[in-house]
Amino acid sequence: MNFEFSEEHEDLRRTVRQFLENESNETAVREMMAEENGFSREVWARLSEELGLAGLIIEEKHGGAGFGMVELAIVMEEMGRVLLCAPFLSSAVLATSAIELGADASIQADLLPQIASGEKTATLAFSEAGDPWNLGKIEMTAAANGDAFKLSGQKTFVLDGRSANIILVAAKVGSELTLLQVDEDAAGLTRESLPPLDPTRKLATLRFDHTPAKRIASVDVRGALEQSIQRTITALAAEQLGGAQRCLDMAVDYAKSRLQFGRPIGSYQAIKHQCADLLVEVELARSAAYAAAFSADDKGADIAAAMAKSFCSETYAKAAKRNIQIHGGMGFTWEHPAHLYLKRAKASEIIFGSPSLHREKVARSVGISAA
Amino acid sequence: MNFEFSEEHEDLRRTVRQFLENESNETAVREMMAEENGFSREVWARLSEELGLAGLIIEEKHGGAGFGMVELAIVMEEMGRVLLCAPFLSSAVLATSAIELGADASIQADLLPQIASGEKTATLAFSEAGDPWNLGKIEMTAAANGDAFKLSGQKTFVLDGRSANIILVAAKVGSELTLLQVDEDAAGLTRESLPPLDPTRKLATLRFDHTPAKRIASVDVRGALEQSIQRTITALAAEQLGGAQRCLDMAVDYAKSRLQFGRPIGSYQAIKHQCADLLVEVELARSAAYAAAFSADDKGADIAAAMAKSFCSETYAKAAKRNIQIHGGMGFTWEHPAHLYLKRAKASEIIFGSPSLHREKVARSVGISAA
Amino acid sequence: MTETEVRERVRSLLQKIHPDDPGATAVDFRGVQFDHGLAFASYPEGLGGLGLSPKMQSIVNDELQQNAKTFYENLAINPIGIGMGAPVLLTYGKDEGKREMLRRIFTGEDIWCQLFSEPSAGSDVAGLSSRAVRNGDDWVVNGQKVWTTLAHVSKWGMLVTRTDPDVPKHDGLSYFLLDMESPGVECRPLYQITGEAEFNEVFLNDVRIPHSRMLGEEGQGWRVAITTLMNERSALGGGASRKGGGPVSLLLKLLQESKVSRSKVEQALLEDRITRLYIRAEMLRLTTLRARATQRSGNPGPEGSVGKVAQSELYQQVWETCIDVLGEDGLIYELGYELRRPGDITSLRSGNDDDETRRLQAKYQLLRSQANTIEGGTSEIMRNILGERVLGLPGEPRVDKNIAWKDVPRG
Amino acid sequence: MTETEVRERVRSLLQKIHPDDPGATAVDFRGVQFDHGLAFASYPEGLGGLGLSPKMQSIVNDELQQNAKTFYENLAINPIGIGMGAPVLLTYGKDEGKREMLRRIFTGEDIWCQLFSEPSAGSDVAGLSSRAVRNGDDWVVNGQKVWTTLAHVSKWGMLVTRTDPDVPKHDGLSYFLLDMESPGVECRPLYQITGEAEFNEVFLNDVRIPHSRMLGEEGQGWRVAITTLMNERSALGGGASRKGGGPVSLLLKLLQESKVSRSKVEQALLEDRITRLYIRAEMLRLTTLRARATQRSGNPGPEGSVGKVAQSELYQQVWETCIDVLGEDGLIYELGYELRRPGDITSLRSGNDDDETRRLQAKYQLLRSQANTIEGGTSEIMRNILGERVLGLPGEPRVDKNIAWKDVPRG
Repeated sequence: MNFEFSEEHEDLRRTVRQFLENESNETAVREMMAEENGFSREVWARLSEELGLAGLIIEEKHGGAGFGMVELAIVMEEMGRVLLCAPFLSSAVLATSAIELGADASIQADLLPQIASGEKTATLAFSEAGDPWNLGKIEMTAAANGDAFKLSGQKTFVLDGRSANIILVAAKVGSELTLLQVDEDAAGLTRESLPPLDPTRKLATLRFDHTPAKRIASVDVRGALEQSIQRTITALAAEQLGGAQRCLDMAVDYAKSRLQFGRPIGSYQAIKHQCADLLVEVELARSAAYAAAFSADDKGADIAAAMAKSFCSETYAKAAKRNIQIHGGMGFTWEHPAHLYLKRAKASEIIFGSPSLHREKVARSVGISAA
Repeated sequence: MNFEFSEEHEDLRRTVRQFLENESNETAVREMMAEENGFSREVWARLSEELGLAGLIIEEKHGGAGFGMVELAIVMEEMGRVLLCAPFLSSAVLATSAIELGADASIQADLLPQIASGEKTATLAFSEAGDPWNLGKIEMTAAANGDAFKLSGQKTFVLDGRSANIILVAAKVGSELTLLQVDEDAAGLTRESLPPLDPTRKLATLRFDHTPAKRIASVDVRGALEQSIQRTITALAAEQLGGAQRCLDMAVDYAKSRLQFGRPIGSYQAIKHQCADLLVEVELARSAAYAAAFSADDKGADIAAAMAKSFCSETYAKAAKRNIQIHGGMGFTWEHPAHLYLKRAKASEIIFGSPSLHREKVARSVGISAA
Repeated sequence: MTETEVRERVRSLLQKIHPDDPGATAVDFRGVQFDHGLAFASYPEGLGGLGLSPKMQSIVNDELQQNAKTFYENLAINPIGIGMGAPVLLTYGKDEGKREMLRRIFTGEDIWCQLFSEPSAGSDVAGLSSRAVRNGDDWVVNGQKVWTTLAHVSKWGMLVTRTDPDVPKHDGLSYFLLDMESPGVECRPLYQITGEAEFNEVFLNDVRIPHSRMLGEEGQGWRVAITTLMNERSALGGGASRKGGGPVSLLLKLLQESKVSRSKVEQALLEDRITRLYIRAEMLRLTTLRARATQRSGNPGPEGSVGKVAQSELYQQVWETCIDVLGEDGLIYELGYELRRPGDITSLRSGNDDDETRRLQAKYQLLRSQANTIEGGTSEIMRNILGERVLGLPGEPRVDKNIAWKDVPRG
Repeated sequence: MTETEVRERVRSLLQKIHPDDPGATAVDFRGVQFDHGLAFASYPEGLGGLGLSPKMQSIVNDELQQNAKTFYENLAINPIGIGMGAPVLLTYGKDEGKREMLRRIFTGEDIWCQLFSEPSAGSDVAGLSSRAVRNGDDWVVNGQKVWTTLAHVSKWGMLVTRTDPDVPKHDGLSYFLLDMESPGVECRPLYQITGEAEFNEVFLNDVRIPHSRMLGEEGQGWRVAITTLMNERSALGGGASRKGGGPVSLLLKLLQESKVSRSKVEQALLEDRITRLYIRAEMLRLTTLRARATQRSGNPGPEGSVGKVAQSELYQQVWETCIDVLGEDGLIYELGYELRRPGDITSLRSGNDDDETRRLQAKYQLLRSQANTIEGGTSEIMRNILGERVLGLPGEPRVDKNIAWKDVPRG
């Protein structure tokens, strides 16, 4: 496997980092996370216009930057580092992929430019209570209504579900899984924010009551949505890596400057070795995240994504906890940002399925357990 | 639960420790472990005559000391500390219990005095290949032969199976599980030593080919044998505790005296905290082992035994490995005794069932998993 | 006095005033309890006690619980005052007013807090940099304290501060009783990971304390403080809960109530993890019992010291496992992060009655328990203590010994 | 020289002498390979090389493997001589005889060993206490070395010993080439946990070494040794095995072959543990690949340093899991503990062909792998290195700096 980032990749990383260090500093994060929709339309616009991030993986013909999973991983890693509050994962990754891979060409031509420009944000509502990450368990059925459809029921854990302008819904038509689009102000649609464990990423429950919907995919989208989720998981793993690395950096910086008993706490093996262990985990997680991104178009990409999600989830949670521990009392105050990383880490671990769920996928694929 | 040892208990411990420090020092252990039968008849005789250990839990009317599980735990802990090479677990615990709990009264009156005096050693052969610790999976059937029986087949992992004078066999007669006795020199009996992972405790495979056997239990012994194994496990947990504590002691002593970079390695947190962690584990294991012993006659004794076996097994293995690590290069030489404890620890972890097997028993009893 | 006589005395107290009587407030009842010498049974007569053996207090409490529905937990009334203030006052307090102060501690009229920790002195409490300078009959104090529970409602603060920066760090400290209503004392809530402020920052600006409020001699503050800290650690070390009690029982219930869809492998993994935690909790409970037994026998072993480190780490794992049992529900945090003083949320800590409370408690504790391995001595410091004081391993080379405090690097 | 030219040169070598030819011994073939400058491609012409970039050697090896069935692994021929002896000789060796020594290293005619470790100097290699005293043109050495692989078959030993005890410990060491056949050199097998003696103790009694055999200057032994040790650590840090290779693949096969009766829970637990190990091994493999990529880019990151600590601990867990897969079979150790030199057993290390070999290998490695976290730098020392050199955390206060070696406490 080739793991080398090109000079262009490094440029992208530098540009994104610089932008985020200005626009998503701690003050901005705290401000955004206190708001119900959890992001600034203005920053989103600049991020789209100046950096082209809203359309990062959208084809150029649809107004995007036309980048692939490696660039996406770089961007997500940087976003994870600073806990950017923005609908990037929902709009620029998950919904974008669903449209690109599942929606009809005319719809793509209509929606993708709006997303790429940053003018509108999109989300995909697919999770239902009970077994939310399993596309096979979707029960919501779209009732035909002439050329149009009507939706009734409930979707939950919808990323940025309250703020999204373009709402895509995965629902069944007969035995087929399809994609439908619902207007923001459609009749019978209620969008309720969920109080999130991770205040830097907003979730909502969407309720539909005979809500008019437009079918936007002529063929079954099960495979397309599975691949969209796989991309999202791969991107999320890179984000987790960025967060974990930041936790390690914070811990190491603190360990160098904090003195107890007359010397830096990082000179004590109890602290030093915790940092060293974390370094090992973060470097392994880096391999996991990069491998998933670099191999996203290869055979076995699903397994690489599953390995990355499970490994990066556990590494991030460990890094976030260790960072708090190394900061001592300061680490569990509200005013110190360490807790924000813990909350992000735990929520990212849960969303799209637990580490053990993803390990089971790996176990089946390499013959550890029966398929 | 009362956890207090009496003055008599402490006396017993002191006496046993003193005896073992002389008779089971490292030189003696290395000498015995190199022998096929793995123990000294002479030391066994003294241990029986001077300390009454061979009959420790045998009733006084049968020539024993009439002690209970608490005293047995004390003795086993001391034996584990020095890796005594002797058929104590097989003869004085497992076979003794099987006879006391399962055999007919006349047989008890015949056999127990011979065991208590140290004149003869006994073992119970119950394990069969496939699922060795499960009494429900015993398939060997005793064929009636007039008043007597004949045995054919194989028992394996028999503790001290090659050296034992009194051989008890668990086999089926019809649907009943029963106990039979086989003479040392019975026709068709072959006893083959297994090369043991733990050279300080010998195992054998016993093959029977139409071997004459005497039935010594008139009723089904399934319950009796289960209780005998439970006692054995409880005793084994105390032995594991003794071994684990000894590993901790060795590690701490070494850490105090070994200097690197001009100071004792125990002054480094990397070593100090490993020792501290081990102390925590050993103290928890102590509670596990003592609780099983103190509650051996109470309801829930089976669960206490299962908890003790699983917890003490893992603690001992961890202690043995840490001890090697703290000793550095010296720790994995043949000449240093650290490896003997690792081998004992691993073998004790496996015999009578893995920690996870015992945890499953606990899980069912407290309602964590369906019964 | 025999156990029977003690029980007899409790019953005569209850004839005089009964806690279940709606007219008798906690202050009323506990005041009379104090006057009967049944507040701190081991203290001298007249100071809330009867000069009995310390374990007689558990007889008193047992008799009270048997004969009344209302039972006041010291932990709820005045945890620091009763747990740490009273013993220090007893040992070092001046005679005048001592009785009245002890009484008001016990009744809860005067809440106490502990002003030890400072931003620059976490594990290294002796590195304190707040300063007291003598001025006539007073000392004038400047500096900042943190992690002070209850400071915002306290009447008295146990203050350790530096009175001499020119001697090694342990030697230049003194111990004061600070009237928290003094001018220059400012309390600010210190919000935590949950949004609650259990603690305060206390700023001291030219605060004057009469010299007569110094406990112990000048420069002996460390010795006085050590007594207090030891009491704190044993308090946090955790009492023995009943078999199958505590967070693990909540975890078991959550598992039994769980409707999360999971594969057989996930279910098996969860069950084994939970069984491990169950066994470990049980071993910890038994270890505490053993510690009590060896303490009774006058031959205390290492069992007590392992409690803090083992329990704090175990509980963190338990709460994390709870979240794994909750599955996707863990994404939602119904309690919210509004910045506030602990109120309803805190009550979750002991609640364990219905599945809704259990869910919320698990989520709250996932966050709150991060502090378990820090407060009252970090796990790193506790392992040093286990290694050095229990196992006798040598200490690290010290760079801060025998030099003036002002010359020790700090930050 | 271009890659094509290098390949061309290898083919011309093979026309002269071919390793598959039954008449050509390893010594014969590798001698000619050396003379062609294809032994150490980066070394100067005449010393086994052609002055090429170091990576050209992998081109040479690739071309050799493509064109012959017989391929001699340096690790099998003369691991220490080729891995560590040759580089040191190249840098510090005197001209006379250097070519011949390098050639005999490469052919395996002279096996080399490393005489660094001593009983009192484990992690602290600079604490060595063996002594060399100058006597005319010779040095007379006394002391004891341990952990010396291959000493019993070696012609040359790389010896680091103390020539001046009155300066701080790093400064008083010198580096010698010791003829292992010298009088006073005594090798004893050092038996390990498995009963095998992979290592030796080497006793030096009044051993004379000509001054001309000193490499580097007097007192510079530490600097010379450091080069050697770095080569050792990177060697032990583990090459990137192929995907799904190594111990984990053995573990997977053992699981698939297992006929042990186990409950569903036990099976699920084992599967998840093995999956974790599989993933971790894969991440480690990828991390090694990343390390190579960043090294190529001339911008090496921390990926390389994590290898040793992560791999040694991973492999220990893998072997332990193998034993758990074997179940009760783990009670039996067919290989026995007879004290002996490594022979058949060692060959198990690479064997992975049939279920019987796998079983035996797992059992052997359960024991042997205990050394993984000790040899070549303990995990504790490796974590110090990661913490200090990679993360830049400060070192511990040192009590052994700037004082004469003889005054440093040791033992």
